[in-house]
Amino acid sequence: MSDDTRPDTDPIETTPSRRRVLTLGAVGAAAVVSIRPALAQTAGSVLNCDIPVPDAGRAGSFIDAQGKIVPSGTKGAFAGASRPFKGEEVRRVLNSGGQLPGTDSERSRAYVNYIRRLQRGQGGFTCFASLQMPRG
Amino acid sequence: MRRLVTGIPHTLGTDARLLARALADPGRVMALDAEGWTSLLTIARAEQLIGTLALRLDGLPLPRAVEAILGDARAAAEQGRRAALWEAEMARRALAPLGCPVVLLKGTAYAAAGLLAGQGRSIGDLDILVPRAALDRVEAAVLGAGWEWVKPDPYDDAYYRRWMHELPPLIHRERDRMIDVHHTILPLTARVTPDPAPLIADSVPLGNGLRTLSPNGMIVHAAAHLFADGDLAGGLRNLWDIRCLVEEFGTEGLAEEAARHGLRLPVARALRLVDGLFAGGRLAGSDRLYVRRLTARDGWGRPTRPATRLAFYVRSHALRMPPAMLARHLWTKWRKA
Amino acid sequence: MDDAAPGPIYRADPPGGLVLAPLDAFTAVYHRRSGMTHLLTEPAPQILAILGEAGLSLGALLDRLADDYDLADATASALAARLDELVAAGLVATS
Amino acid sequence: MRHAFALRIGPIGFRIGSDWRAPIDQLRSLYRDYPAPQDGVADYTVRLFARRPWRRWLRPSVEIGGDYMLPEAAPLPLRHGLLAAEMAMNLQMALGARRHLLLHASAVERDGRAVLMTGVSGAGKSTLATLLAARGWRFMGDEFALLDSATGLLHAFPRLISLKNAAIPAAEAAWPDARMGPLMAATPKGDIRHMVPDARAIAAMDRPATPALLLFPRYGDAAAVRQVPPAEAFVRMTQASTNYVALGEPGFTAMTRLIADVPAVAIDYPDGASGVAQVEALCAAL
Repeated sequence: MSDDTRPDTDPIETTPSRRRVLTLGAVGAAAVVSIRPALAQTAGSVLNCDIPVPDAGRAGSFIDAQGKIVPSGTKGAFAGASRPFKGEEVRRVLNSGGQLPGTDSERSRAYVNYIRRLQRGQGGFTCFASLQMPRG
Repeated sequence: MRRLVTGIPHTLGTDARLLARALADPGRVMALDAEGWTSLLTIARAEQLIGTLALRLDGLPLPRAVEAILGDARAAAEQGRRAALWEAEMARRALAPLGCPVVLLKGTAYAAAGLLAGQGRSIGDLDILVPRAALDRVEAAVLGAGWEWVKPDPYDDAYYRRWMHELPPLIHRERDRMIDVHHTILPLTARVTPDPAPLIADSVPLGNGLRTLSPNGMIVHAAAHLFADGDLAGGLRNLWDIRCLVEEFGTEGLAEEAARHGLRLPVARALRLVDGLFAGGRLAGSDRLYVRRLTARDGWGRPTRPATRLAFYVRSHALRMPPAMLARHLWTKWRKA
Repeated sequence: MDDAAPGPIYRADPPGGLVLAPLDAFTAVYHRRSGMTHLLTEPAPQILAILGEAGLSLGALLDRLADDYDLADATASALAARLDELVAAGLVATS
Repeated sequence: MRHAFALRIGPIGFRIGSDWRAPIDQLRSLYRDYPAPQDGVADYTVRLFARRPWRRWLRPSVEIGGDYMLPEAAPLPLRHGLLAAEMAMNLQMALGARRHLLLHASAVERDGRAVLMTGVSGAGKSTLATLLAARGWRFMGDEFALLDSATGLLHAFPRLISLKNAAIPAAEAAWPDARMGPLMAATPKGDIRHMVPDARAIAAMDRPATPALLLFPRYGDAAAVRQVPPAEAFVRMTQASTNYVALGEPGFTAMTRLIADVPAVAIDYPDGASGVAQVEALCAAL
């Protein structure tokens, strides 16, 4: 450390008048939040869209409870959905819970986990992204 | 308002030739009426050349509505350029510790080098070329810097690694931008397999730690990309790139460079098509088919000439793979679709 | 990146590279080079201001901050975590 | 294309082409009081088309296309063709707009000052805007508001009002003279009926206004008012904008100026009348 060049050396001065207190922060607390593109709330007005589970490129694969794609027949995983879900159906489940149509709660949870993990370039991603919106 | 082709003077054409001529000879747009302008702008958007058109027409006295639309396109192109160069910079930061050459390709390279071909050009993914020997380290570095695989699919992955000229596509988890890491410029399955080593050896430093191909290398790559790496979708933009590169650098030594990579014919054809579409040159034989395909777009932005399009689609796959593998590939894709 | 000496030099864009709009506890920052917007809380804006003048090592930056401010928690690990965030966002580069 | 229509809504011109006559006839009728695009050149082209030729007649299915498209857009049956056209026009705006900062918000104006209302679907921004319009406010739009980054002014975008489910009979009762589109039952978004904005909204659509209040309404709970801190308002508005990131620095300038100049308030309101009273009280106190 450098030599002490602080103007206030009196230990009684606990609230220095000219110097600001700065907290570097606990490790893990974010000081940077980046603004990302949003199709946001406009979804309903611009898009009537489908989310296949899984997407066409991986049809036939199973979805495990975490939403990961696993080989067909994997124990404890679920076969894909027989039809794509409508954006509105997914939106309802994301916002207020409940189940995707034609599924029980565990299967619905697995499918929703899959949908949440969608990345750009995968079928259904744009639709899913368009459903994302801040709550409140 | 039954057919909206009536407002276009015959000299400008009723397909994407309208766009080609406006790009090559901006003064000719002064003859357009409202319907002609609408067609031109729609075709330019569909061919991803609206930003390029906007820069070509900058300064001409235009109808106010057109000026506003092209002003938006110029601003969008500028922001796109900024984002593309930033993506290149972030890749540079990730790869700098490796010390291997990183060569920018296509749109990002044109923009980074300040070339005519980069003016207003829409730029999608970041394409970089690295030495094949460095590929594993490059892969590890980009994965460590926030890029992730787009498709965790074993068939696609094996296919890419075995046959393609690049890593499977990666996307950055924060910035949502894709990067294509090439180790050569054509698929290993293609009939011609250009040698990437001299391309990298001849590459030119940009001064910021990144590189571009040499001028002739860029033209050869653009021609290879136009004819061998796709079904000519978006081909008009690629051909415009070549036209600008040739205008800026000339063609000295180009034939030799093309021959070195086994790409003499595609490069020669590209030059003929540039002359035919953008300089009024006369075309003959199969070149006319190529122009039919490249300009297959109507004033509503719709793709036209489905038979021509299909023929080029099949041809593109046939070029990329031996017949048995093509059948296997199409079969696998079809079964999954 | 190794925290041990000598360690990397951290640099930020010069002052003209950022447009700042203080909001409340957050500051909105437009980063001209990337075209991206970030919301920052302290100490990120203070770090950027110092690193925009000259590149510094982690230790030198900590000293500089201690010169300018009363640090509630002057630990290298806390500062390194902040720098990692700024590096990931592209606001700070290392060399 | 076989059938076509062009119009201007606020500063934005559209050209809509269709393989079928019906959607174009409906658009032509509902938008009859709207002007043509400036200089006859539309900002955006929209296409309503059949994916396969026989789909024009056999279970006709309307694909949505245009200058800007999303790969996962699902087709709609022909009886929902007007909805397809409206969605396609919105999509062009959401993906293509670069002249203004595009805010997914409803807006009303009085004395040159605008109230911007934004929130999730069902928050009631559209209902509040139409109720305020019935009380003498000028309706500027219920879907998108366009903020000019150079001037800070808000431009109107008074497209057809898209009424949903229970809002349909309510609007029919409140505006018996309003011109309505066909009732489209059981669309993916429920029952939909379009209403033409009042004549004053259309006549004044080229007149911008100064933003005066940023409102985040939420329907359902007891009346409450909460000041929204600037950073929260900033983030919510960037998420309510489809082109904030794409605009770059002009977007940043427009957004920070809006947040700095205009108070941001979240309100809960139990019913329309209370909501209107809350908004008017907030405006009176400005």
